[in-house]
Amino acid sequence: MTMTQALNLALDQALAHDERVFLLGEDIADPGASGPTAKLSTKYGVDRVLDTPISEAAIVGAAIGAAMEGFRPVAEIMIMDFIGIAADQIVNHAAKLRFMTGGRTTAPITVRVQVYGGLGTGATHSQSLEAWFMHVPGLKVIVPSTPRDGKGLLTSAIFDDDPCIFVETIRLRGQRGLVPTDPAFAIPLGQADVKRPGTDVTLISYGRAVLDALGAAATLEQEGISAEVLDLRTLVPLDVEAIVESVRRTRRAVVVHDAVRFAGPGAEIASILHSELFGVLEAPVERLGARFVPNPGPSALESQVYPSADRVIAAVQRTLAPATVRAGAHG
Amino acid sequence: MTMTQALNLALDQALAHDERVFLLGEDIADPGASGPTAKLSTKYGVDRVLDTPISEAAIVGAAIGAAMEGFRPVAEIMIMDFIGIAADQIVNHAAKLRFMTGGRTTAPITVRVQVYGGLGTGATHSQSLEAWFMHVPGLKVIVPSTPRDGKGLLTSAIFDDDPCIFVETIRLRGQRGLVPTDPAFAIPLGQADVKRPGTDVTLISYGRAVLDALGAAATLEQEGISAEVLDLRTLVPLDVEAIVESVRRTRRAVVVHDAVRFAGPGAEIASILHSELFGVLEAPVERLGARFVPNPGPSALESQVYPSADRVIAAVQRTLAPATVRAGAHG
Amino acid sequence: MTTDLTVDVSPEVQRRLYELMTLMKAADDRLSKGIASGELVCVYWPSRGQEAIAAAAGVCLREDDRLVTTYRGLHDLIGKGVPLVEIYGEMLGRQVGAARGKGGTMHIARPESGVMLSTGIVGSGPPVAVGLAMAARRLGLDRVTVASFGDGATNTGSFHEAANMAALWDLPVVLVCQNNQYGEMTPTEHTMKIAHVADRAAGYGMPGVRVDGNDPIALVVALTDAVERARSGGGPTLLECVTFRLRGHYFGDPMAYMPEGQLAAASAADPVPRFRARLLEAGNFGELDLDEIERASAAAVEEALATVLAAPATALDELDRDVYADPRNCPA
Amino acid sequence: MTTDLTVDVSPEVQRRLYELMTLMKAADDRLSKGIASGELVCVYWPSRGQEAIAAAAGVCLREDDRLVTTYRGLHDLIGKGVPLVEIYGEMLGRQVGAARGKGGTMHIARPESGVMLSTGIVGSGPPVAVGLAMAARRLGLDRVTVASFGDGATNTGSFHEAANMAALWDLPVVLVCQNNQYGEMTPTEHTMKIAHVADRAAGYGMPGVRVDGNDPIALVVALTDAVERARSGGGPTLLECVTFRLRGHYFGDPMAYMPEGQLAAASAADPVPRFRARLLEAGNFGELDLDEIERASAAAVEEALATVLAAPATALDELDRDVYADPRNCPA
Ligand SMILES: Cc1ncc(C[n+]2csc(CCOP(=O)(O)OP(=O)(O)O)c2C)c(N)n1
Ligand SMILES: Cc1ncc(C[n+]2csc(CCOP(=O)(O)OP(=O)(O)O)c2C)c(N)n1
Ligand SMILES: [Mg+2]
Ligand SMILES: [Mg+2]
Repeated sequence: MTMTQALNLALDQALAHDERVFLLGEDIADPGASGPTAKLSTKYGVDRVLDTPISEAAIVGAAIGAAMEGFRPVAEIMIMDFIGIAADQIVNHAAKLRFMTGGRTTAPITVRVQVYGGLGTGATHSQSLEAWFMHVPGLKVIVPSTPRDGKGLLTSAIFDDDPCIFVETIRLRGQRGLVPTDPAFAIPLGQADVKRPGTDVTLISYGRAVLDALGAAATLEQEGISAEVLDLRTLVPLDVEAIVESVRRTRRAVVVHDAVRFAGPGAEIASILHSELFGVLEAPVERLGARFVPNPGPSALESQVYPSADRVIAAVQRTLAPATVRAGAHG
Repeated sequence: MTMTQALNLALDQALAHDERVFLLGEDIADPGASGPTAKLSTKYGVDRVLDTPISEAAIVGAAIGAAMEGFRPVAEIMIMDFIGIAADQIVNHAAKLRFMTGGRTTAPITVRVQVYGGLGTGATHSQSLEAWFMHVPGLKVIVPSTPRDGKGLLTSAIFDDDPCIFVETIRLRGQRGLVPTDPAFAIPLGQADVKRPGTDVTLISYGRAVLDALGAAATLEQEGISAEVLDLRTLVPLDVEAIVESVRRTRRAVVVHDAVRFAGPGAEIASILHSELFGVLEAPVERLGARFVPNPGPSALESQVYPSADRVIAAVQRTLAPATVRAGAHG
Repeated sequence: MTTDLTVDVSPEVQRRLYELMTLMKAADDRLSKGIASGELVCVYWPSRGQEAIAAAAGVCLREDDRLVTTYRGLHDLIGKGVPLVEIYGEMLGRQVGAARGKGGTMHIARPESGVMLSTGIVGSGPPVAVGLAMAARRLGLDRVTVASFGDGATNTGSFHEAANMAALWDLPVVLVCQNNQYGEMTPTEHTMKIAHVADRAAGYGMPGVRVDGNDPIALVVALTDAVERARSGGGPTLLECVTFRLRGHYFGDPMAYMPEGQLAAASAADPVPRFRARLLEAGNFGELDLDEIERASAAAVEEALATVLAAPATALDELDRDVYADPRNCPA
Repeated sequence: MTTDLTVDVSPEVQRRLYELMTLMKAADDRLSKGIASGELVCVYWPSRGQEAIAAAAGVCLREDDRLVTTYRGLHDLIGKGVPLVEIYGEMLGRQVGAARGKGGTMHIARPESGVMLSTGIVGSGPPVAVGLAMAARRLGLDRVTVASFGDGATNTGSFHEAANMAALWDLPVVLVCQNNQYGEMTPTEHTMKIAHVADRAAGYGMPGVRVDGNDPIALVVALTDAVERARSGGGPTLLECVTFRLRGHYFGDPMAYMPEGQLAAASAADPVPRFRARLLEAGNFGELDLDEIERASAAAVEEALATVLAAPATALDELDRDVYADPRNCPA
């Protein structure tokens, strides 16, 4: 099934099996709904799949209030660029309530957001802001790359006792893959997944960029280079053990994501690797991410912004180059 | 003069010398004002130092609108924790307008924010969120540590043609230092400052944590260890050249800031250093930042959250330990 | 609205109101004295002068009704039944605090008393109240959720979004605006053009009611009406309660920004002595009755404070607890 | 409000309104045809059906008056005098676009025409309009700023904060709500309890006026009034213009969410043919005059499109430009 169908399945099963689950967001109910929430209001009623006003702060605030009372609300922020509007509720309430009240209140909400990058919708409908939420203690941050992971991780997020930011990627909507339909199927948060084993270099990624990593690995194989593709799946919790284990073997790593490179998730991962594997790495960890520009409208320009399999391959080659060559390249 | 006086001087001179400058924010006008804006509405009138409703989104939006018409608004978001409310305007308008309109409109605003950490005001009045804004192309991010830098950098921020996030730190309010009173005195953005020269290790810092670095350096000197303290002053632009130059000499580095360590500014800096100085570093770059917890209320707990001179010293010692010892310590 | 003490509320309710108001006042007085002398160390945003509102809520709400309040919540918390030990304990960083002292003054919650949130982010409570009310409806419970906030909060976008949702969905919410005529150091008339916060209600399609926030009887009447409407499915009400902050914004506020005479006038309208005088006038209670209530309130406060001061400080290991329910693989 | 064509506006204004409306309609029609056939590739949120509002603004505003609009801004931009080449050029990613094609459909600005912002963030325009109006006052100019937005936008916190500020400071702002009865796929009555957006004005202390958004004459009358009030220091107005989106939310929207018959009824009230019929009835213009105006509009659109299609695509090096005024030491 497609990613959209997998996410729909996760929501459908959660609604079916647990009365505590309900969905709220803009244009998520039928007949207007078209994404992962389509058909669910018809099946479960508009009481459980609620269209809301355009009020991102109150959508998340309301989810928090209901979660405090034992519900498992799944709030949608249509496009991740709008999450600033809800950021206060996420950061100052959802993330901190458990701590601030000594566990007396908690906010086990799931906030689904969609990244629109790659659609030509320009700078305010394209951002990948997961780094913001990694930096806020109390939140969990999830970004699936396959339909199977989408289903398994969304199920875990909804039933996780901590607030989760669940990042969907519009360019993955049509991705297909096998998905277990057993309602119990869930993927634990905090476990990275080896999407392709390898021995010469580790490509560390999550979300859409996993496709770039896999594409690069396929090409590199033909050149005799064996690249392992590690899909983080969740940024918080972060499977440091898996990351370090892989790179300890391969001694080379490229981190690649669609988020802006500067001060992005890759910075944390590279720092961890350099620290944990100092003296073990054969080359500095390469980091790829979006260029440090607002997203342009035209696709000819937009495609220059994001990583690609080719850029991953070039980065791998930098990690493989003899130190002398590299020194020249890096100035 | 104190940091507060220095910031007040920068605002005062900007108001005096340029009609385009005006200030807006909550409780910034006399008789209620107590921080860097005190006395300014009395001197320049409430037309130029405006109290606003509690409306962070509209405060920044209004500043943007006025900036488009050629003004140099200085907006205050009282405490940085509230910046989520204004994040949409900052991220989706201020940061991107120049690019999105091909330079036809620009938003040269300054957003002054205050970090309240250390006052015992708890988790929602204490955060240092500068990493968020480093990650957004189009913004500049400034964090002074001394009154002189405060005056010089705030003056530059106000007259810079790009939108600036200017982070003030409540715990630095009373810091004293010499400040040139010449209105022309300004410190260019993007130039790190060696606050103390040294040869054995570089302590890279900004804002309040510079005091920890300086404190550590003083103690370390008695132990015969010469620590250089590099104050970044601005995170964007970032003086990579100065950072790399210093650490190329000392071959050891500790990055220290009050922002949460995980996915914080230090991750970017450490990554740059590891990449630029691969094979040159004697030890992995140490990163210190706030612990990954919401800020607690009681000061006995809160003081455990932040870096301190002692923690810097311990980190320096880790960078100086023989590799064998270090391996043991890091597991 | 003019109220008639004898018609509108029973003597039991009159007594309860006075008990609550004097308890709130005593709790504030004692804390203020302690902070001023250096005996007690904490941050505090005093509710002194706003007791009538919280006392009225105290008598109009059921224990299972929900309350969302703010940093300026001492009176609200007491009204809703949070034990003083938990409040003082939290403010002073002791293990007996509502959150074992780790959350601090601004973040006190106690679900057993229906207090689900105290927030330090102005305007951010009403959206959470919307969610609490949605939950009550889903649970099939006839609970009402009160969101308590200031005049300044009604200028925030969050207030607007939440008010609109509450009205749209006819949620069992009462939006209680404690209009104390200032937001920090800025008078309300400098932050909104309208004279009456209650006029904001029309924009959402809910009733807006303005009431003397220093008159507990008028408040009980207005709140009873709003609570009943909410409870019976009639949707939310915006209730503007006009009052004054007698100690300024934060404890120690020199209030130099207040115009000459304003504080004196407000003090003359102090709801606590005013209510005492009115009770005496109405004749159900004598001086001795009311003195006894005041003494009991003061004693309860002293006892709570003694318990708190005898309790251990918040344990250092609280830093490691409650960040996540499941912290595996989370950063530390 | 009933309007009288002959009394309320001069024949010159009638002509200008029809010219603008037909130009807006032609620009939408041509774009729609091109996207549908695959000839043109861009994202587009059609303004078809809302022309009367933008045309009225076109005749009521001065060139130096300011406009803030949204993604659904084709008609507004034309009304305010942005050359079609710059609009199409931006939508289609050409060097002749307002931002040399790099900003895209949602972000068109042209200060020379007073268009300072098009935004894709619902509700975020009004705060910027507040700032533009503050600037006008500071500059001593009697410019008016119009913020144009949808019904759904009035549910956002940003709208509320901005409306409150505009009223508080009596700013020269006109808040033009184009109530097209939907926000994306959700009917307006599912997102607010009030029937009239104009009723929100009372909560800010500004006049709220509801007008037929398909009647250009009524709009001119109402806008003239609001603009004059703003220009003369009388402060802002919330003007609700009731209209309909004839092509749905985005281009290609199947509109399956609309109840049976709604679109047909709305099409019957299409402001462009309706205004044509009215002009004919009033007698200042004959069929041939109006045909000629339509032909000229269509020709202007074709000419602009041809210019755009002949222009070079946005240069790749635009990616490196305009991120900062001073990019020294900034990341790349
Ligand atoms: C979003 C936000 N902005 C600013 C502040 C700082 N602040 C704390 S209290 C306050 C005034 C609030 O006024 P009001 O809502 O009338 O409540 P009161 O304090 O008068 O009870 C302000 C501006 C804050 N805590 N949150
Ligand atoms: C803050 C924000 N939330 C959600 C969206 C997605 N969105 C785009 S248009 C739209 C509907 C807006 O409705 P309305 O304000 O009535 O304007 P209309 O499109 O009808 O002209 C929504 C929800 C957005 N762009 N910005
Ligand atoms: Mg107040
Ligand atoms: Mg609409």
